[in-house]
Amino acid sequence: MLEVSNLKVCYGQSEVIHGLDFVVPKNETLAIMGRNGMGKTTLFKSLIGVLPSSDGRILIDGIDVSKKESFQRVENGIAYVPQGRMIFPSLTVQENIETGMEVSKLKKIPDDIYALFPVLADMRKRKGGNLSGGQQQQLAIARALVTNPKVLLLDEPTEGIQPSIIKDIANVLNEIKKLRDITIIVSEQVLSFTMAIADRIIVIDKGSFIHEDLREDVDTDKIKAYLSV
Amino acid sequence: APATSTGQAVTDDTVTVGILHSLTGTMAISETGAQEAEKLAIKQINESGGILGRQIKIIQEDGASDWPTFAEKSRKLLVNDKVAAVFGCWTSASRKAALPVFEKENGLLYYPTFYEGLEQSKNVIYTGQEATQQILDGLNWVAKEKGAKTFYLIGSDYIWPRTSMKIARKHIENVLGGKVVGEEYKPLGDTQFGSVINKIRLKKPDVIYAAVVGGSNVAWFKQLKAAGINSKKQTLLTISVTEDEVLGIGGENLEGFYSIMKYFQSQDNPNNVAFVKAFKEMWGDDSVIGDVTQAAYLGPWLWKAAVEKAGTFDVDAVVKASEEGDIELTTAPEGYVKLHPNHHLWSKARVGMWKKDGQAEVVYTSELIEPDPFPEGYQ
Amino acid sequence: MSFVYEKLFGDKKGLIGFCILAALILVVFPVMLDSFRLNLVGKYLTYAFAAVSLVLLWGYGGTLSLGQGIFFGIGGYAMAMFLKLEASSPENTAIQSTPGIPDFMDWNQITELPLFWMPFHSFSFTLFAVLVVPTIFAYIIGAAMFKRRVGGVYFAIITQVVSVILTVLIVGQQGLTGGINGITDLRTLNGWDITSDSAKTLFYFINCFLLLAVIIASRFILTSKFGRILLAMRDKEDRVRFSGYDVANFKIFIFCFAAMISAIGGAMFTLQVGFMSPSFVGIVPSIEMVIFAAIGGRMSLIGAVYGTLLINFGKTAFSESFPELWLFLMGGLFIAVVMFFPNGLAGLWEDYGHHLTKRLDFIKNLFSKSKSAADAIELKGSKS
Amino acid sequence: MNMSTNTDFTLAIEDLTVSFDGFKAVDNLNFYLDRNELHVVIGPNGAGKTTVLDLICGKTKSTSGSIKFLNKELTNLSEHEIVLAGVGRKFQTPSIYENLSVMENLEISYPKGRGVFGSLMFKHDAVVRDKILEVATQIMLEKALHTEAGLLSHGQKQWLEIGMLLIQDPQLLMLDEPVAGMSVKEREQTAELLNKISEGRSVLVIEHDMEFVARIAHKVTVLHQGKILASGDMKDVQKDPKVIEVYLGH
Amino acid sequence: MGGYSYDELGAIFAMQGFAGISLFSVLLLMALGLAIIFGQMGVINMAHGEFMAAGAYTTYLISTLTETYIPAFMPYYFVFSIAAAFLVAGTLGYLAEFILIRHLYKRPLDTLLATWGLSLIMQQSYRSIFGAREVSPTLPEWLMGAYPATDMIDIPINGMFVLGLTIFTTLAVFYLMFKSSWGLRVRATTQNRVMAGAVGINTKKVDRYTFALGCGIAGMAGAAFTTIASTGPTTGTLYIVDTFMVVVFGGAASLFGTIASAFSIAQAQSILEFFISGSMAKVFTLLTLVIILMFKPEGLFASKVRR
Ligand SMILES: Nc1ncnc2c1ncn2[C@@H]1O[C@H](COP(=O)(O)OP(=O)(O)OP(=O)(O)O)[C@@H](O)[C@H]1O
Ligand SMILES: Nc1ncnc2c1ncn2[C@@H]1O[C@H](COP(=O)(O)OP(=O)(O)OP(=O)(O)O)[C@@H](O)[C@H]1O
Ligand SMILES: NC(N)=O
Ligand SMILES: [Mg+2]
Ligand SMILES: [Mg+2]
Repeated sequence: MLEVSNLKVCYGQSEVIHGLDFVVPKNETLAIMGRNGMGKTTLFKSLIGVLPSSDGRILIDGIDVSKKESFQRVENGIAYVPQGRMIFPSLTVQENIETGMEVSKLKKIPDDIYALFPVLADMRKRKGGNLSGGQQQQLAIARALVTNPKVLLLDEPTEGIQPSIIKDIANVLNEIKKLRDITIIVSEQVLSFTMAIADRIIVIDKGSFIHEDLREDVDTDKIKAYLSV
Repeated sequence: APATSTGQAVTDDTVTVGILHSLTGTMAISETGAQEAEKLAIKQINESGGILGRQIKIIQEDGASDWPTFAEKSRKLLVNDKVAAVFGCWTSASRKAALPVFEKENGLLYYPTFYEGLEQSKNVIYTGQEATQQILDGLNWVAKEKGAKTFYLIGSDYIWPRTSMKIARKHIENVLGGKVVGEEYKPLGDTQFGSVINKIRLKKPDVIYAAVVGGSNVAWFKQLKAAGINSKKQTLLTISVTEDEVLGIGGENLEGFYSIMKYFQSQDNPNNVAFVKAFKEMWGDDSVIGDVTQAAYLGPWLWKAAVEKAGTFDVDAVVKASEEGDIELTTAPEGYVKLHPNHHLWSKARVGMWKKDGQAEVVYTSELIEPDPFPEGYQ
Repeated sequence: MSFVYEKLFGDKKGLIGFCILAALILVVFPVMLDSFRLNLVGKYLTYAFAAVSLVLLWGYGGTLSLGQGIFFGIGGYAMAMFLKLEASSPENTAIQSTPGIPDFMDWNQITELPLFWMPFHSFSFTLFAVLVVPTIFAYIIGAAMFKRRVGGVYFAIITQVVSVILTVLIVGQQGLTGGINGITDLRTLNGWDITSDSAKTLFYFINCFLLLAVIIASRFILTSKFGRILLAMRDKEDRVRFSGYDVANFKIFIFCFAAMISAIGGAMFTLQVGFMSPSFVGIVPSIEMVIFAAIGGRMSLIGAVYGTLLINFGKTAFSESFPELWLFLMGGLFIAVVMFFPNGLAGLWEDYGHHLTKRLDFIKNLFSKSKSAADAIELKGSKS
Repeated sequence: MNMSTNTDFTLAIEDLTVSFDGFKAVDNLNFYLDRNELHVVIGPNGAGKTTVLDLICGKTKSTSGSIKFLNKELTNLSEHEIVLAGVGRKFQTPSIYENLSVMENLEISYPKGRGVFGSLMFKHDAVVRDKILEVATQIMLEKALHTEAGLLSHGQKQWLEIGMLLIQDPQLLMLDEPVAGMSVKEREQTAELLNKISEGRSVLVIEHDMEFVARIAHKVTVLHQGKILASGDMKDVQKDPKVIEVYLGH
Repeated sequence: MGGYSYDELGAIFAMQGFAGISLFSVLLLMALGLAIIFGQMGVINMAHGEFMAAGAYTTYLISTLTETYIPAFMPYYFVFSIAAAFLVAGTLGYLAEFILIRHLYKRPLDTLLATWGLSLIMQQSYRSIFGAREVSPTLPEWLMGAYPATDMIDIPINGMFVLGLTIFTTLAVFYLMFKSSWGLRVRATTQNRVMAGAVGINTKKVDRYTFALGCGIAGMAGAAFTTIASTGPTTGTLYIVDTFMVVVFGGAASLFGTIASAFSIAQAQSILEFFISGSMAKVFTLLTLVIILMFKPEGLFASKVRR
């Protein structure tokens, strides 16, 4: 599980994330929603450690990782699917997935990954950079899943993915949550996808949380209103 | 006290000179010995009372293997430091770059390297041999001793090897009645001689005549050996290997090949024994002395002789004294040298056969040869 | 007025910087230095042409050339050929087997002046050649490479290879070029002794004016839309293409322009130093020119001049004081600048100059308070 | 089924094929686009949509086939010539000059001073300024004119790129997933924008967001494995079982 | 070719083949280290030649020590000195990465300047420690001669030794970079350092060891080259341009390209040199290279990735 307290992030002088506090227990999926430029990506980057946080604590299963390098955070169980894919373009698809297996010590790519993204199996030997946009996005998700994370961060994971696969991804995330002890945090713009996976929804605005709802209580119109201020 | 010339760095008890060699860059390899020898000579002169009662002070500059830097530093030594003489330069290119400065500022340069000739400046004393003094006797010697008729010429691609080869070819064809079966130049610093060696095999020359310089030399000899070409099968005569180069090449790779120089460290005469001893005392037991090093050592002594004859440090007077043809050094390690009015030295040519320990055995010594920087019939 | 001013000097800080540089090289140096040192500075300033050209080509254009020495050399050689012919009058060369041709040709058994040397009897042709030959040469290389979209490190290595080719050719064809010795012993220009102190001083000032003119011309390019396109190309070349620009043409132009200014530097070098040699065409000087630009701050035209001066002063001073160890100091200097001042000297000036302009702004604001609405979206001057 | 070579279409793609090491990403494609038409191309990931745009704008060279734009063959033109002919394209991942300000991004896209000497003499006068301001307002970035483009959020970058195309005023505008990463509200705004700008030119859009597609499309084409699977208006296509099978999901 | 017998021509043909192959192995061995440091990591390491020199000096040092203290070991020391050269140059590389290079990954062109500075410092260190003159280790007898295959064909043993070492090193590098999981980490890191960290790769460690490995291989090359050339403070500068050329011409990120490039440059140079002068052979080889690069702008074996 993930505990974050008083997290602040700055780009140079300007503070973009203003002291966030939140806790996500095991087996919960938290969706973070917000308009463009409100700090979702920034928040994720600081959780995985590619952006330094200027203040605050990040605990994974009680272990403070806020001073650690990102590879150590991954070792402690975070996995990250960045916005904009960021796959390794000149590695083959298979090698791309294998980079995620350095941590989990898996020997072979699990079959269920290829079952979820059949296209990746077909294109195993192709260079990652030659895939189409949506294929790359699928690859990035696969790469994160093979690390066997305790906390999975997904920054707009459905961007550029075809509707049928979005549905599959939603099913898989729900499945994983049932099978493993996992915490999922996802930032999303597509409300339908969010509603399909999230247990709880938080709206972020200008680097602060302004609204929080459990899925059961979500009033879609209200959320929509928050998102279009 | 004798008159001092105005404008020079001369006080009542000191006189300042410059040393200008490459301490850095590719040429430092060759020039280190020269500047060591010059410092030794100056130290010895100072210990024996200096010149005209003055101790010599040295300002050293680094030419950095870069010709324009030689020009810049020459100007600095002459204009800023007003030195009475400069001992320096090694490559012809650096001399050519510095020469106009010496002529403009009326300085005096003692240049130690064997070189291509075709030059005679009022402001330079050439203490090394010009091409004819080095080349002709060597060729005569192999023609006679080894019965050589066919020659393969190989050198680095720049002016000194090319000019030397030009003279060699004329001599081989016109005087010795021999034949040049190949002539080859490799870029400076090149380390691949495989193809050339194959060509040489194909031509089967009686003599390989070589003027490869610097680091290339090492590759050249190691690869010759590796190709199975050694002194048992093949005569090789080079004009560009001295004890300095042997250090890098390794005596085992040169064994039995010949160099033609005017000086070898192994020369057995009292002058040289004393010189070698003093040099090693100053610069360490491991140090070796090559032809240019010895020629550089002559510089300060020749200057001392000329200054004392002129009674002044004034450049014009010193040059004039030098041009009278009667300045000689009986104490020269190479034996005996005399300064010719054309600013070059009378010297002997010697053929040395290299031994495994990196020393050469002198197998031939010529008569004293008159320097002739503009040789008739060889241009 | 303000248009022209912006075009030529950039923002206010640019103008101040320019004036300080002009004052330094035109007044301070000539007053403070003796003729030997002034001539040295003059020599350094000829390298500054190449450094400035690299600011355009590399700093803004994003195209690193490791062969600016090629053009510096061609310019220098063109000038040297003219001066050498003048120095090789039949009277001066009477002792040669063929009087009237350069001495090195005579040593190489050449008996007739080669055809391509002939036009260099004319001074006006020589000036023309200094400017045009390198430009054409750059055009050929540039068109061949940029049209084929050779870029980045590939281009850098190719320029390096070309400079090796040229060096090998010059050294190998010594009968035509003077070989490794270069073309030496140049003494007069149309009968006027260029080795005299007065000639050197005059050349120094000509050199300074040319350098300042080149900086202004470069400023003009950089502040125009062309300059922004250069930056855009460095950032995302493909996008520029898809905005309708023929990217290759822009690169060719800036490469040619850079070649031309480097060549001016080369020609001024020959005039001030009195010889030209293949060691300027080679790789080491070419890399050093890049270092001058980098030390100055690769985005700053004026910084390039200071970078050149600093490194060369350093070289001279270190090597005079520590002839045996000065390379440690030079190496350390490069590393220190890269590590601690990633934006070079210009980075320092950014910080310091900031205070200076603020003060000026304050004074100016006392007099005029109005700020038009149009000002609000007026383009910010580029970063030099 | 060879059509006459001269057509009234803005864009006529005929028998277009491209293969990468034997893999046919676009396979014998025929496709036509009218003036004033806003046409959306959908299809599974890897269907070849982006590749088609790459072919039109000259980024990728076709293996065979022809692309005619206003009766001008594009397949042998270079990228900038295609732009000059009137084609503008937005990339799937926003492609802007991150180190330049929004203003400078737009200025560079302004269709004047595109030659070497033209750009040297280009004057940033009131006309240019007004145009930039106008486009910036359209893309809701008028307050961010002096912001460095790299600092914009993902959605803002998308808009900026659209703005860079608008200022060129192209006859054919091609947008690859323009609303990816945008929030609901922004999608709506973008849809409005697209509806507005499709007047007087042809627009080709690639999108996966069906709501958005429904809102803008005049006509929809479904691409699958480099071939056209279905084509028509949105309602029909959405009901097509083949489309549901390979693309929409059940 | 008038005047020569078939035997002679055949022999020359064979020998010429060896000349080309030995130049090939030299070029490739030089380039392997740089193919990792520059080709994979993107660091423009102008001090690469100096790392080679470090290996050469290590060999010299070990040769001298062996000769003085355990002369009986002389026939064998060379093999150990190659390992030592690898370790010494690798350690120097490790330190250089730690002190210098790691701060510059975001500014790859600055690595050119910093490593140029580094190369000056290293050269001067060699000069201060070993003197300005060239040195040469005493090589074991077995390495130096030629193996007379026929009475006309002599096969240079040092050339074969370098070839063997080159093949071994190339295979090792290939395995390490493309077949091992460590290689996967290296390639991921060099393509996207930030993202590699975010999938759990210790990028700092990878960078440091990769750089050290590249330098170590340079050191091995330096040790091997003592059999064919000399060692001096500026030895490295002789190699650096050719080395970059080989790597770039091959297509920077492709090991196979590096091999092909070394092979074609070597063959062109050695065949041409047989017919025209060394200088002109060099000019033509280089010119051909420029022209080929014009048509293959990203090198012989550019990796084809969609942009
Ligand atoms: N490198 C940077 N330097 C300075 N500011 C930045 C930088 N990157 C992002 N920002 C600013 O930080 C804010 C938050 O950006 P972020 O990318 O986190 O937004 P987001 O919520 O992920 O938006 P989107 O939905 O568009 O992806 C924005 O205002 C952006 O301008
Ligand atoms: N250079 C290339 N080399 C190999 N395969 C390629 C190359 N470019 C594209 N492909 C393949 O061609 C197919 C079509 O790719 P394209 O990017 O056009 O898909 P798309 O329809 O845009 O998909 P998406 O909706 O995911 O963006 C993909 O399977 C991709 O892997
Ligand atoms: N004078 C010489 N050897 O360059
Ligand atoms: Mg985001
Ligand atoms: Mg696509």
